[in-house]
Amino acid sequence: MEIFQIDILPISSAVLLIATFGVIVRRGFMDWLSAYRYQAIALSGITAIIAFVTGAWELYIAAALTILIKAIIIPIVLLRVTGGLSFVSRYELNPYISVRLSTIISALLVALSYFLTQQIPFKSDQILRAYLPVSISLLLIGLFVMVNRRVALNQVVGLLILENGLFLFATTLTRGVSIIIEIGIFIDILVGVIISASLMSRISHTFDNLNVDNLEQLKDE
Amino acid sequence: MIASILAIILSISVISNGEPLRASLLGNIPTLFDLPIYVDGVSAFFIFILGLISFAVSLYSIGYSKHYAVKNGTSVLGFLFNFFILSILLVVTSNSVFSFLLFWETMALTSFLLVIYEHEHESNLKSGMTYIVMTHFGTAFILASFLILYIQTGSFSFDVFRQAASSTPMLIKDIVFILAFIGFGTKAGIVPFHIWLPQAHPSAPSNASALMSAVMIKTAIYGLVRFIFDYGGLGPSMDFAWWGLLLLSVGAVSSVVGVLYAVVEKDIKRALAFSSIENIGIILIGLGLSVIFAAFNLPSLSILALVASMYHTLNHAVFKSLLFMCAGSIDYTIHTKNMESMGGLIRKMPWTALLFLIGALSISGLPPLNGFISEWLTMQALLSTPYIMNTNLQILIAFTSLAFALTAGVGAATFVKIFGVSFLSKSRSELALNAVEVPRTMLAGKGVIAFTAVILGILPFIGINLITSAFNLKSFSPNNYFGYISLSNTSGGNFASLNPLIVLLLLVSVAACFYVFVRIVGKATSERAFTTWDCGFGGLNARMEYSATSLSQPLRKVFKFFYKPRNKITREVYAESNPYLRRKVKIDSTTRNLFEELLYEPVISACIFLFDKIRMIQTGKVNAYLLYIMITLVLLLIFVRLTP
Amino acid sequence: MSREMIEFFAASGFSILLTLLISTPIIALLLTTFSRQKKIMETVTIFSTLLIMIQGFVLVAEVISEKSISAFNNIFYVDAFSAVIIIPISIVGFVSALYSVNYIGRQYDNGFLDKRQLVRYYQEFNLFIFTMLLVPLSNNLGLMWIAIEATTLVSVLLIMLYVKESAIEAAWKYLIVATVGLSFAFFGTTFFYYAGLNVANSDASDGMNWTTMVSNASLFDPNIVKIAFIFILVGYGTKAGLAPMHTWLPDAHSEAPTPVSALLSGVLLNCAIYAIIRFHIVSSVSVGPLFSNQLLIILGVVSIGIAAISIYFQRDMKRMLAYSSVEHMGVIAFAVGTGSILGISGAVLHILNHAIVKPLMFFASGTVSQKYETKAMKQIKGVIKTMPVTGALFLMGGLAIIGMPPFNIFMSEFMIISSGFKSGQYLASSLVIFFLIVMFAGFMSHLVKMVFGNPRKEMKKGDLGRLAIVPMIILIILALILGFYIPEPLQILAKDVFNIINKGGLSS
Amino acid sequence: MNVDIITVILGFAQSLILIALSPLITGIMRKVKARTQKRIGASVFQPYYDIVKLMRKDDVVSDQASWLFRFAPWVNFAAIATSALLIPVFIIYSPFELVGDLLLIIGLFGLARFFTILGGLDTASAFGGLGSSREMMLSALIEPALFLTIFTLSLNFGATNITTLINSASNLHVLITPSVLFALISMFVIVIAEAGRLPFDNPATHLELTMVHEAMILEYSGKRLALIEWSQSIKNLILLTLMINIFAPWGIAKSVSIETVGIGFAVFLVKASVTAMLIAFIETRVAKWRLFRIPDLITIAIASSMIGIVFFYI
Repeated sequence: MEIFQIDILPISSAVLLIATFGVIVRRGFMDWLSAYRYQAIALSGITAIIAFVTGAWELYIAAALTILIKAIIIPIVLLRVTGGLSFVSRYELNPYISVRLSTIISALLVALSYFLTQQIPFKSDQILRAYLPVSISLLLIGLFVMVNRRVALNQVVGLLILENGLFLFATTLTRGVSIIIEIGIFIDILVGVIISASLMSRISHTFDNLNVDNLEQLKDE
Repeated sequence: MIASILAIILSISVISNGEPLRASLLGNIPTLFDLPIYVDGVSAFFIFILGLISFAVSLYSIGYSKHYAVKNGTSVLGFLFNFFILSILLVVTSNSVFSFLLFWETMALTSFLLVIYEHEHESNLKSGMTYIVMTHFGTAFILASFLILYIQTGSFSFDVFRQAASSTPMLIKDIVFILAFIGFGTKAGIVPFHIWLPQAHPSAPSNASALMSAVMIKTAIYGLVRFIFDYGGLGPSMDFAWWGLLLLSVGAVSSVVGVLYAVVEKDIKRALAFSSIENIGIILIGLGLSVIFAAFNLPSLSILALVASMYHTLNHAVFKSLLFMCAGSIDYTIHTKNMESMGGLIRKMPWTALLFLIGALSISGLPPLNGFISEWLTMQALLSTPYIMNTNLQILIAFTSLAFALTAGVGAATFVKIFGVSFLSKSRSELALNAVEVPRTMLAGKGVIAFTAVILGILPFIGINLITSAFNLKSFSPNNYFGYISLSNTSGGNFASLNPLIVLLLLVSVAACFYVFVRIVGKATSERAFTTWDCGFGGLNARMEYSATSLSQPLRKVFKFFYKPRNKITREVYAESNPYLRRKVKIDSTTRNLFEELLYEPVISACIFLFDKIRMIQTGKVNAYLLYIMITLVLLLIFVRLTP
Repeated sequence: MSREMIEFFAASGFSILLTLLISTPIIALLLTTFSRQKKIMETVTIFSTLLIMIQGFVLVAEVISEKSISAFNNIFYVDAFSAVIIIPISIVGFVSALYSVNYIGRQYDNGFLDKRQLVRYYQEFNLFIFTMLLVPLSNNLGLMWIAIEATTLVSVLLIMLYVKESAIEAAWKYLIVATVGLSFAFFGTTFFYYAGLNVANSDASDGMNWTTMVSNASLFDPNIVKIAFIFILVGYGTKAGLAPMHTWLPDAHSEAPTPVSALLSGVLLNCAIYAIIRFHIVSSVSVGPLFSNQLLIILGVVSIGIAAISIYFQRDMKRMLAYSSVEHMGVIAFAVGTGSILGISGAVLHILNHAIVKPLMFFASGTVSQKYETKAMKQIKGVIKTMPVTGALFLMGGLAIIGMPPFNIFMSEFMIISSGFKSGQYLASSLVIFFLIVMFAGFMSHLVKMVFGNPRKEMKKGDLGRLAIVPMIILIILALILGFYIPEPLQILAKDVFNIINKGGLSS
Repeated sequence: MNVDIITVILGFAQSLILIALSPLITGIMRKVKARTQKRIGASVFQPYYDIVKLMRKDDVVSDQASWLFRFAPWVNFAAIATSALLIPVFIIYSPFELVGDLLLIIGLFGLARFFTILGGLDTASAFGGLGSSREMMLSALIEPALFLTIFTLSLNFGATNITTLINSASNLHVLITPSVLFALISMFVIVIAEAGRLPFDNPATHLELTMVHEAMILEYSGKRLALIEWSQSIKNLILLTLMINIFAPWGIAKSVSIETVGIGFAVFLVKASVTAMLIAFIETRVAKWRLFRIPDLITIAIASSMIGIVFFYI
C-alpha cells in the first residue's frame, strides 16, 4: 500500500504534466482538445486516487463529474463553436513566443512552482507533496498559454488548463469536504465556457475569425 | 449685503471687547467633525475688511449686474457672489482644520465659478483652470502643514494647536511654516506662484474680482498670521529670524516683479491684478520685518512693522477694490478692458474718473491718502534696521528697501500711466467716444470706498487703533485720532513723525493763499480755448498721441533684461526701391513672461511626457493584460518566498 | 458573539428577512421572464429594487442593534461590514432601476434594442442584483467566490447586450481577465481553508466559513497565509480593478449600458474590495496587520497614480469615469491599509460616497451622451446651456467625485489622508496627495470643457425626461448631506467595522 | 532750542524766504552759465520778471483739456510749497517739524510730479505724451535713489525728521565719514536730476530730442505756467537747501538772536549761490546725455548710497 502510493502519486502527476505540455507543443486546435481530454482523464484519475487514499467518498462523485464535464461536455461545446470556423482561427500560426521557447518557459514555471511551494509545511503529506506543485504549475502554465496565444479559442483552452489546476488544487487541499462548493465550481466553469463559447461565436461572426488582434480597439490612444 | 453690515457690526463688537467669541456652526448635530466658530481680534479684523468691502461691492453690484442681465439672469451671479462672501467669512472664523479646509475649498470653488462666469470665452475657461489647479496645489500644502501639526498634537482643533505651540519642536515648526508659506503664498499670489492671479482676476466679473483681489487673497495673509503668531508660537529666539527673512525676501521679489509687469500691461484689469501681487509683496515685507524684530526681541518695532503690514492689508483692500470697481465701470460702459482703446473718459464719466484718481493716488502711496500712511510706516520699519544686531541681516534689509523704493517709484508710474491713458487725452476708439457715466448705485459703492480711503489717509489712528486693539498690541501712539504718529530714536530725540491731517490742511491753505497771491499779482485774466499745438501740421488725432505701450516704452527699455521685449516691426513701403518712404510701419512690442516660460512650461511638459509613457500600459491587448497579472503574481509570490 | 447566540438567531426569525431579501430579485427575475411586457417589467424591477432597499435598511438596522446575524447554519453571516456593502447595493440598485426606465426605454424606442434584448436586460439586471446581494451575505467563502464569479458572468452578459464590436471586445477582455483573476482568488480561498484544516481543533465542515477562519486564524501557518493572501489580493484585486490588474475595467465599464455601468462601478467593485478586506482581516489576525497593510497601501497608491495619470488623457467620457473608479478603489485600499480608526471609517464612508456619486456621474454622462449622441468629450460643449438641470447635476457630481467640498467625498478623503499621515505613511500619503492633484487637474479640465462653453448651434434646449433627473437628484442630495453630516447609525457602523477589522474580526 | 513766538515767526519766515528766493537762485544759475559761455546773459532777476509777466497773461487752454489740466498746476505748486514749509533753512527749527519728515517730502514731490505728468498727458499732444513718458521713467528711478539716500542719512544721523537730522549733523565734529560721502554723491546726482539740468535735461531748449520736463508743460500758459516754473525753482532750492544743510551745516543758527540768525542767513545765501554756481559750471562742462544713458547715472546714485549703507554697517 505504502509503496503503491509512493509510486502512483508522482507518476500520475507526471502524466498530468505531460498532458499539459502536450497543449504547449502542439499547434492545432484538435490536438489541444485531445490533450485536454487526456488531461481531464488524468485529473479524474488523480481525484479517484485521492479518494482511494483518503477514503472520502465525495471525491468519487467529483471524479465522475470531471470525466463527464471536462472530458465530454466541454470538448463538445467547443467543437460546436469552432465547427464553422476557418482554418486560420483554429490553428495558432504565430504565437508571440515560439513553441520551443515557450516550452522552456513552461518548464521554468514548473520549477518556479516547486520553488514556491517549498516553504509550505506538508506535514509528511504524500498527496500534497505530489500534487500541490503540479497544480500551481498548471495554474501558471495555463496563464502563460493565455498570454502567449493570439486566437481566442486557445485562450479559452489556457483558461481550461488553469481551471484544471484549480480543481486539482482544491481536491488536493480540501479533500472535497464541501461538495456543494465543488459542484458550484463545476457549474461556474461550465457556464463560463458556454458564455465564452457564445462570445467566440459572436466574435467570429463579427470579425470572421477568432484572432484576438481584432480586439484592440478599446485603448488609450 | 445686509450680511456684510452685520459682519462689520460683529467685528467691531468683537474688537471693542477683546473677548473671543465662540460658537459651533452645527450646534450638537453629530458629525465626525463639527464646525466650530472662533472669532478673536484677528479674525474680527479680517471680517471687518470683508464686511466693509463686501458692503460697498454689493452696493456696486446692484447696478453692475445689469451688465450681465441681458445675457443670462443675474440670479446665478448673485447666488455665487453671496456664497463666496459667506465662505470667506467662514474661512476666517472657522476653528478646526476640517472646517477651515472645507470653507477654504468652497471659497476657491465659488471664486472659480465666478471666474468662469462668462464661460462663452475659451480664454476664461483656461484662466479658470489655471486658477483652480494652482489654488488646489496650494491647498495640498496647507493640508500637509495642518496634518503635521495634527500628528504633533493629535487633534484637529486650532485651540489645541495654540496651546501646543510652545511645546512643538523647532524642526516641526520650520517644516510646518514652509508648507504653510507655500500653500498660503500660492493663494496670495507670491512669486513664483503668482501666475494664476493675472489670469483669474481679469476674467471674473469686476465685482467678483474686486472681492477676490481685495479680500480673498487677504485670507492667505490671515492664514500666515495665524500660523506665525498662533501655531508657530513666535518668540524672541533667533530660530525664527529666517522665517522673517524668507517672508521679507519673497515679499521684495514679489513686489518688484509684480510692479514691473503691471507697468507694461495694456489690459487694465491685468495691470490691477499684477499690482495686487506687488502689494501682497509689500504686506509680506512688513510681516517679515515684524517677525525678524520679534526674533531679535524688539517688541515695539515688531509691533510697528506688524501694524504697517496690517494697515497696508486694510488699505490695499480699500483702494484695490475701488480701482477694480472703476475698471468694471469702464468695462460696463465701453465693453473693453484694453487701455489702447480707451482715453478721454474723464469727460464722459467725470465721477468715475475722480474716484479712480483717488484710488490711483492712494495706491501710489502719495500723501495725504491712506496708501502713503502704510508705506510710510513700512519705510520707518525698514529704517529701524540698526537695532538688529546682525550685519548680514541689516545689509540684506537694506537691499530689500531698495526693492521697496523701486516698487514705490514704478508703482506711481504705473498708475500715472493707467489713469492717463484710460481717462485723459483723446478717445482712442469709437467705443470710448460714446461712453456714458455709470448708474448711481455703482458710483455710491465706489464713493463709500473712496471716502474710507480718504478718512484712513488723513486720520490714520482710526486704522492703527483698530489694528492695535484687534491684535491686542500695546499701542505706540496717542489715542486721540488727531495725534501725531511719532517714533523716537535711540537718543530719545524725535526719529520721525507724521500728521497727515495737518499736511492736508497745509496743502489746502497754501493753495488758497497763493491763489489769492496770484490773483493779486496778476490781475484777473481771461482764458480761451484753442486746439493743442500740433507743430503747425494741423489736425492732431488720436493715433498721434502716446498710447499705453509707448508710454511705458522707456521703462521697458530700461528693464530690458527683465522683460526681454520682442519688437516685431512690419513695414509697408511704397516702392521697393526706396525703403525709407513707407506707407505704414507697425510695431508690435510684446514682453515675455519669464516665469511661465522658464519655470512652468518645462515642468508641465516634462510631467506630461512622463505620464504619456506611463499610460501606455493600456495597450488594448488582452494578452498584455494577462501578462501584467502574471508578473504581479509571480513577483509578489517570490517576494513572499524570499522574506520569511 | 458566541456560537449559541448565532444558533439562537438562526433559529429565530431573522433568517426570514434574509430569505426574503435574497428571494426578492429571484421572484422579480421570474416575473420579468413570464410577463414580457415593457411596462410590467419596469414596474416589477423598480418595485423589487425598492423592496430590496427597504429590506436592506431593515437588515442594516438589525445589524446595528444586534451587531451580527447569521442564518442557515452559518452559510450566511451579516455584520456591520456586510451592512456597509448592503447599503450601496440597495440604494444604487433602486436608482439605477429608476434610471433604466428612461435610458433603456429610450434606447428601445430609438431602436437600438429589440424586444428580446429588452427582456434579457431586465432578467439579467435582476440576476445581477441577486448575485451581488449574495456576496456580502455569505459567510461561506466558497459561496462568496461563486457569487462573485457569477457576477462576472452576468455582467458579461449585460455588456454583451449591444451587438457592437466594442461591446464584444470589452466583454471578452472582461471575461478572460476577470475569470483568470477569480481563479487565483479561489486558489487563495482554498489555501486559507487548508491553513484552517491544519489547525487541529477545527472540524472540516464549516472550515470554509469566515467566522470559523477568523476564530482559528491565530493558529494558522504564517507562510501559507502569506502566499494565500497574495493570491487573494491578485485575484479579487483584479475584480476590484486595482492596478495593474485594472486593465479590463475601463473597457467593460465604458461599454456597458449606463445603468449597468453604475452598478458595476458603484457596487460590484465594492463587493470585490469587501472580499479582499475579509481575507485581510484573517491574515492580519494570523500574521499581524503589517504584511497585508503594506500590500494594500502599495497597490492602492499604484492604482491612484495610474488612474490619475490616465484620466488626463481620456477622450471618452465613460472611460474617464471608469478610471476615476479605479482611483477611488485605490483610495479605499489605501485607507484600509493605513488601518487607523480614521482610515477605516474613512474607507467605510468612501465606499458609500463613491457608491453614491459615481452612479450619479454615470447617469449624467449617459443622459448627456444620449443628448449629444456621442461619448467623445471633444464634441460635448456647453451642457449647462443645452440641459440646465442635467448640466448642473453633472457639474456638481464632477466636483463631488474629485473631492471638492461641500460634497461627501471631500470629507472621506480628508479623513483618509490624515490617517495616512497619522499612521506614519508619509511618502505614500504625499504621493496620494500629489496624484489626487493630478487627477483633479485632469478631470476638472475635461469637466469644465464639457459643462461650459458654447454648444453647437443646432442643439436644442431641454432635459431628457423626469425619470432621468429624479435618480440624480436623489443621489446629489445624499452627497450634499453626507458632505456635512454623518448620521448616528453610520458612525456606529464605522466604529463596528473598525472593531471588526482591527480587534480580531468578530465584532462584539 | 527754546521755542518762543519769535522763533516760530522766524521759522515760518524762512520758508517764505526760501519760496521767495528760489527764482533768484535759478537766475544766478542762468547768469553763471551765460558767463561761462561768454554771453552776457539776462539779469539774475529775469525769472521774477518772467513769472510776473506770465501771471498777467491770458491763458490759452487746449480744447482737449479737462478739469485735471486746469487743476494740476495748483496741486503741483501747493505740494512743493508745503514741502518748503517743512524744512529749516537758516535756523534749525521749523514750526511744522512734527508734521512730516523727509519721506513726506518725497511723497509731496511725488504728488506734484503725478499731477504734472497727468497734465502733460491730458491735452492729447504728442509732446506731452513724450515728456510724460520720459518723466515717468526718470521719476520711477529717482525716487528709489532719493529714498536710499535718505536711508543712509537716517542711519548716520538717526532720524528722518529733518530738524533732528540737521541738528545732529551740525553737532557732529567730523562729518565726512565714507558713508556720508557716498550719500553726498548720490544726493548731488539727485539734485541735478530733479532740477532737470544737464546732463539729464536741458531746460533751455524746446527740441523734442532733448527735453523732458519742458515737453510735459508745453501746453501750459499764463498763470499756470508761471506756477509751474516757480514751483520748479522752489523744488530746486529745497533740494539745494537740504543738501547744504545736511552735508555742510556750518554756521546755521542754533539759537535765535540777531547775529546768529544774520550769520545763518548770510552763510545760507553764500552756500546756496555757490552750489548753484557749481551746478551751473558742471552744466557747461557736460553735454546732454542720451535719454537711455541717464538711468546709468541714476544707478550710480543708487549704488553709491547702497555702498554708503554697507559702509555704515561695516
